[in-house]
Amino acid sequence: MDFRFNQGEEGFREEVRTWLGEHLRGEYAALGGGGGPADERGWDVRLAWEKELGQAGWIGLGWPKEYGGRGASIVEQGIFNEEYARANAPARTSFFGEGLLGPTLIAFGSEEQKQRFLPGILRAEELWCQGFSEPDAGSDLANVKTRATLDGDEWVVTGQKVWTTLAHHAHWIFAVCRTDPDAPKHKGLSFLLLPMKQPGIEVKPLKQLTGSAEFNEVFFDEARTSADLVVGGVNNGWKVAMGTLGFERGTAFLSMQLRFDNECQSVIDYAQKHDLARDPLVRQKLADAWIGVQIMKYNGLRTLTKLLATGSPGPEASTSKLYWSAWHQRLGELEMELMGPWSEVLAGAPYEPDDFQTTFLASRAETIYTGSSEIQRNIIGEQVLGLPREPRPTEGTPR
Amino acid sequence: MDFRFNQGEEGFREEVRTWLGEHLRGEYAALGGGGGPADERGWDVRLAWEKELGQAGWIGLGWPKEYGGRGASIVEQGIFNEEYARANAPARTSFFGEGLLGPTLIAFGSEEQKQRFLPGILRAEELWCQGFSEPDAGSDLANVKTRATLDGDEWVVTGQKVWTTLAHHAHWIFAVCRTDPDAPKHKGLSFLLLPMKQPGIEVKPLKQLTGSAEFNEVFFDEARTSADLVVGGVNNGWKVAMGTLGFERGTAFLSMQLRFDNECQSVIDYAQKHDLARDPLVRQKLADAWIGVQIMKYNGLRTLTKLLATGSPGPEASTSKLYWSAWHQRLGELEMELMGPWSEVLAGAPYEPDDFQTTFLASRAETIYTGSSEIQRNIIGEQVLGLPREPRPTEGTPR
Amino acid sequence: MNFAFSEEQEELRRTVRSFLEDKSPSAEVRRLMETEEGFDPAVWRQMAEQLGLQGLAIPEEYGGSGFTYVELVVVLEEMGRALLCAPYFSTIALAANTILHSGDDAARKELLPGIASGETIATLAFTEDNGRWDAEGITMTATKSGGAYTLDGHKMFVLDGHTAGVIVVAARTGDGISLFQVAGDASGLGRTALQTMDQTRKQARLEFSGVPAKLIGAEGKGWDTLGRVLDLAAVALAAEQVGGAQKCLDMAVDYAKVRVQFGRPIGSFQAIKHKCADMLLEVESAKSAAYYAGWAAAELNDELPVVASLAKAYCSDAYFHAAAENIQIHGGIGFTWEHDAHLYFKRAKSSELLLGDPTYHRELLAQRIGI
Amino acid sequence: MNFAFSEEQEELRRTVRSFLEDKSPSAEVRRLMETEEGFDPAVWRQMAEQLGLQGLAIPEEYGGSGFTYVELVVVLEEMGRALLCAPYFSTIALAANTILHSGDDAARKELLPGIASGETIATLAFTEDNGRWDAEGITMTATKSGGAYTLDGHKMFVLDGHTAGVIVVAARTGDGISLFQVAGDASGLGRTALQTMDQTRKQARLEFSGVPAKLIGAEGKGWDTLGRVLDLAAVALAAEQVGGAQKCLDMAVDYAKVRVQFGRPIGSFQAIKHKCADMLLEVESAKSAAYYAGWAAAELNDELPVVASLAKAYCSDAYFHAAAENIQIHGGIGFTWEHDAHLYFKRAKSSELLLGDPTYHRELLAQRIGI
Repeated sequence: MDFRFNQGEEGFREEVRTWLGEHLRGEYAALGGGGGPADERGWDVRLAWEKELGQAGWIGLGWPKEYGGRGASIVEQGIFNEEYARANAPARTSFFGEGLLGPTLIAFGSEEQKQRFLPGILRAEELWCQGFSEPDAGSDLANVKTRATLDGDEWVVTGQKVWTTLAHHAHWIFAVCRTDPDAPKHKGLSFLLLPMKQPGIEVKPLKQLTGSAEFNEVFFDEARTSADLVVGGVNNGWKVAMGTLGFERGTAFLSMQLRFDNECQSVIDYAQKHDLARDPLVRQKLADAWIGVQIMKYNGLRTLTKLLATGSPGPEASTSKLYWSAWHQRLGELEMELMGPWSEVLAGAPYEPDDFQTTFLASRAETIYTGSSEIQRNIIGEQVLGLPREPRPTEGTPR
Repeated sequence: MDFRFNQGEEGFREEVRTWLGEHLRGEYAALGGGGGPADERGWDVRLAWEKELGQAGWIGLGWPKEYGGRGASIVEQGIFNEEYARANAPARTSFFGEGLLGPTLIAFGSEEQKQRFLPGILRAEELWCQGFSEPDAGSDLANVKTRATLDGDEWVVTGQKVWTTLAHHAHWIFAVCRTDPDAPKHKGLSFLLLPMKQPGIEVKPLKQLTGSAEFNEVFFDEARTSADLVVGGVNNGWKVAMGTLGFERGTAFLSMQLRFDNECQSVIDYAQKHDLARDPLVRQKLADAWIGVQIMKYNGLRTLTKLLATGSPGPEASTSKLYWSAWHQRLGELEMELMGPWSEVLAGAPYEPDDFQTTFLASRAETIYTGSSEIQRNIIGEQVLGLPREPRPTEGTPR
Repeated sequence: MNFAFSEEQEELRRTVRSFLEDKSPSAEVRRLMETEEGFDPAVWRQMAEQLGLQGLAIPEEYGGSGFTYVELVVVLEEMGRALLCAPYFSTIALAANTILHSGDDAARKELLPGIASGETIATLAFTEDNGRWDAEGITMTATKSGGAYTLDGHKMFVLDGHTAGVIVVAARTGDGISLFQVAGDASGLGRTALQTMDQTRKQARLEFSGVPAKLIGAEGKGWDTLGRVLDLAAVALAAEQVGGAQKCLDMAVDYAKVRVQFGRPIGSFQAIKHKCADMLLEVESAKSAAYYAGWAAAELNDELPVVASLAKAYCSDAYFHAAAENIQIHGGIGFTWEHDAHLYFKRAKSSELLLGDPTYHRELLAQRIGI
Repeated sequence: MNFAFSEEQEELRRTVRSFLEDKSPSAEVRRLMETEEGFDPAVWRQMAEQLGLQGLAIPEEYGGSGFTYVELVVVLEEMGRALLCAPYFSTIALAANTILHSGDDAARKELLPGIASGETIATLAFTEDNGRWDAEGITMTATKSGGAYTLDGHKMFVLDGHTAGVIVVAARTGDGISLFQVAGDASGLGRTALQTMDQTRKQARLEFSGVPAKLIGAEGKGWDTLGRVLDLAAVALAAEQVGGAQKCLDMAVDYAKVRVQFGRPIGSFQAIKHKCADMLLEVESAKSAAYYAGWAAAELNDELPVVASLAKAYCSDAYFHAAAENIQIHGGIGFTWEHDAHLYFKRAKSSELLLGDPTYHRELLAQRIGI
């Protein structure tokens, strides 16, 4: 047990810091760490920055060298994310390509698919979005209804996806589609790659309670893609998609923890600045929030260690989403409590919440998306603790 | 909407008060309101007191006059309970006879059964206990395994009951037994009356985490009772037992609320006496506890009004058990917090918790017995809100 | 002993509910919340003329119909349920109550008939930048010169302050806190509508510079009135909260019955079912608290200060919890702008903080019961 | 960067667990908790002689084996899991730590070897009737006369105070708080065992009247030592709590898999399954906190005060919650005396209050991180 990093790791950290110090300047630095998916301000600058990252080899950090990655260790990836967050560098635009599709192709894709798509991700020239959720398949991926049928050498796709982040900017979408309607629910799915810029695809922003549109709806009306752009084989999409969801965990938690740490500190600062931190009740809540974010860090480090040692995260990793989403919701409520009546006043019209207000509002979605807290508890109960499943009318596995 | 009582009701209250003032003296008064089912101190005095109550016509207050009751209104029953609790009169010994078996016999019993058993209850000469729960049928009454078979003009009963309050003092037990093992689960049950003092019945106290034995186990080994002592017909026990459980609610909630109110006040007194009530955190918790017990009262008064107007309690009644058991548990935890390290020190050996410690410990059972909080939430969800039931392998209805 | 609404009160509820279903459906709420005024003057007129809602609890001698606070609780509950966008709370629960309890009969005669008839929109300007709801929070000053008063300073978070025709202002003179009447279009008065997170209840910032004002009640005795008004307003707000909370529960239960996941309605899963059961418990308890407080307000009895804080604290928590759970139970659709869940969620939060948050009211209650 | 126990540490855990399964099964816990001494001297000896547990983290120069606090965390976690009835926490986490960090090498040489060998049972007499764990709570006085000190007054809630051979006492002299060494059988010392709700950890009341005492460390510098010892003891207690919490989770999950109600194992119902999932989240988080704190204690680094309070606050809540849920999941059988669930429940509560409750430690943490 030792929480110090070794010399090689410290060297890597220095390399990251130096590069960021040299390159994160001017309009890049001015952008700050903000820029959610719905934030259109500075989008072109973020794209340019992402290409700089790609040129310097920071995209695909953990990918194998043979596919153009750097083969960095998990600790190094963690260090990179940590330093990136600490430097308040711009929000990444290539998350879905680098974090989800890339690893999926490396694991399940054909050699042609790898050659065709990995370089575009590494150079930040092709952006991806993810087409899994549907209106009737929120937590129940096996219930996907979007249909794909083969028409000569092309798939023809009709249906609808929701909660698709970045769809309006993406060049490509990876989507789970039903290719065999007669097979049992999760046996008739395929994992397809479709170009976004075509007449058969329409993207509509989905406005959230924050007033902005972090997500989109994507409508497919006889959208087309080449017959060979199915990953992992026809009707094998369930397995491929489960693999993708596995990659979703990754090592991003350390930078996420750092972001939460910063936010917690800004709450403490706010309380002190407004002379609220002397109130014993407020002190309890601040201490509780701070404890929560520290434990998030400790949990993350334990997961990292398990990943290093065994290649798979320990039980505490499966609780991560459940934990941070609840913590962040409580923090949002504390922020409102501290602001008191000022919490009602927006920064501007028509509907412009500030950082605290945004956390309060947006955090309601966090216990829902990518597997609601209820689904997380099912997964933990069944897959970690081995408790018996419920009698289920369908065979779908919860996401 | 009016929370004053009318003249007749105030007159009745005066009558109760006067009677209690005249009779609750000497060793009766010395007993105080204590005396849980496991408290053997003063048992004979409590029995004598109960007979005084019976002589004065206070037992069976709400029973119809034709069966020897007073036909008192629900408001009058509420007033009696309230004044009884306020006077700190001894804990009642005839609860199961007066509150559960009596109404069950009046609703389902034969004329002979009524003639035979109701007078003994009204005179406090025959005490009853309830044999529903079994080790394998905690929340699932349909799973009762205690067998009763007819042998000539007698039932022969073999099996086991648990959580049987007062079994060691009771003269009779009313028990749900399986009389047709081949019928569907809840169709093969009968509601039998058995004399307790017989060789085939053994009572073992069940020691609780408080160190005392509020409950018993009752073992039947070829216990016998007369063939005609089945209530509501052979194999009709499920319906009768559900009726009994319905009577369990009754109007006791007002006196219960008063008891909780007293306890809440004693917590506030403790905090003030020990100079803890100036702590803002403690003040919040005391106020919260106080709000909780007041709302219990308001909820109770709404239920009473609904009962008066419609003959059945409103939706807030079904939440009563869920509410008070959780409230009381929180109060117990607050009591420990206020006592700090003193909460560890028992009043005496071998294991003698004081009132606060007893609440803290015994309240853990309150969210479990007579339908756990989980079962209560099912009932509320399904029967009040009309939410769909789960697919169930068995047909049992939750208690 | 009778803890139920009378048949007439239930009839009033049905009438108001039906009116609001007609006049304040979701589309109308959404249209009005995007406007700066935040209400529809035509509907406001109909409320007064067709239903007599503004004058409901105003005594007949001042142009009202003299019903009690219990009837007001019924109306406010329905308004909270419908998320009605209108200056009813500010005009009735704040301004009319202040005028009524000011002891100033001239002011009553001058102002209440206009309120009762629906002509006058009014509000109470109490809070300032410090956001406090206690006497110490009032720092604005009034200056007497000759027989006339002028006001200088600012008020913040004033409900419907930018649209009210009459503003009752709490300010300090040498004698202490006093109440003043100011016209909405008075010279020297600057009014700025605030952009608020909850768009269904409007707030404004008011800047006073030498604004002429008329004293209401006795100088320096304003807190006697305001103390009572804050209790009455807390009861009114609790009633609104109960209506909103019940609506959230209804939405959640309805959705849980029809939304199918994993081949079953989600309401058949205990995770959802038990959430709904807990919501029911809290909503029913909130009703008990708000109704009981309504009776105490109608009686103006000694219990009022305690039960007002009790109801405000409990109903605030219950509403926020119900509104948050409603979003969670709806899943993805629940946090979209197009679904109404967020409107209730935001209203629950703004109501929770209005008149002091639950922590504040629990402390107040502790003081009031002698802890 | 490595947040895992080494293979040697895991081996130590297996050894201790196996030893305790053998020596501290439920029947043995129940036998010992009914005795006044509350431990088995033979087992205590075996712990020292066979496993070297008492000397584990005592430096070799004082007769120990010089392992770190991380190893101690492993041992304490297993003891918490087994509900071991023994004066280990008082002797090691309180007394040995105090002596070790007192700066008094003579005292170390005199006392630590006896502790390491298992001969000496020791404790720290800190709290008094006021129950406080801060410096202000210490009011007992020591009087110096010639070169000798005598103690007068009382100490309360002293862990194993009635069985300890050596008692380290915190008392005040003119210079401030100082530490003293007193023999368990010293003249003038009255010791009364307390009947406690949690019977698995014994407490005593100590009455001092002119008890001869020997100064440990410098006079008036006792708090420097005690501050550190309280942090170290908090880490030790957090480790115990983690062990108990994990055991409660294990019991609950095992039972939920086999107990059938309504024709299904109760663990298949979401109400139970989700409780268990939440328990896992808290137990795993508690482990992360306690282990990290163990490392900080081993390093004696600047983080120690903060993470000690963090771990004590979090692990206290997690243990109590797990112990309470364990009873609830067990249903009727869970609140019987014969089932072990209540033993953990009571231990969870006594541990929660020992060294200051979570509220106290959150406040301490707020101060320590500069809020």
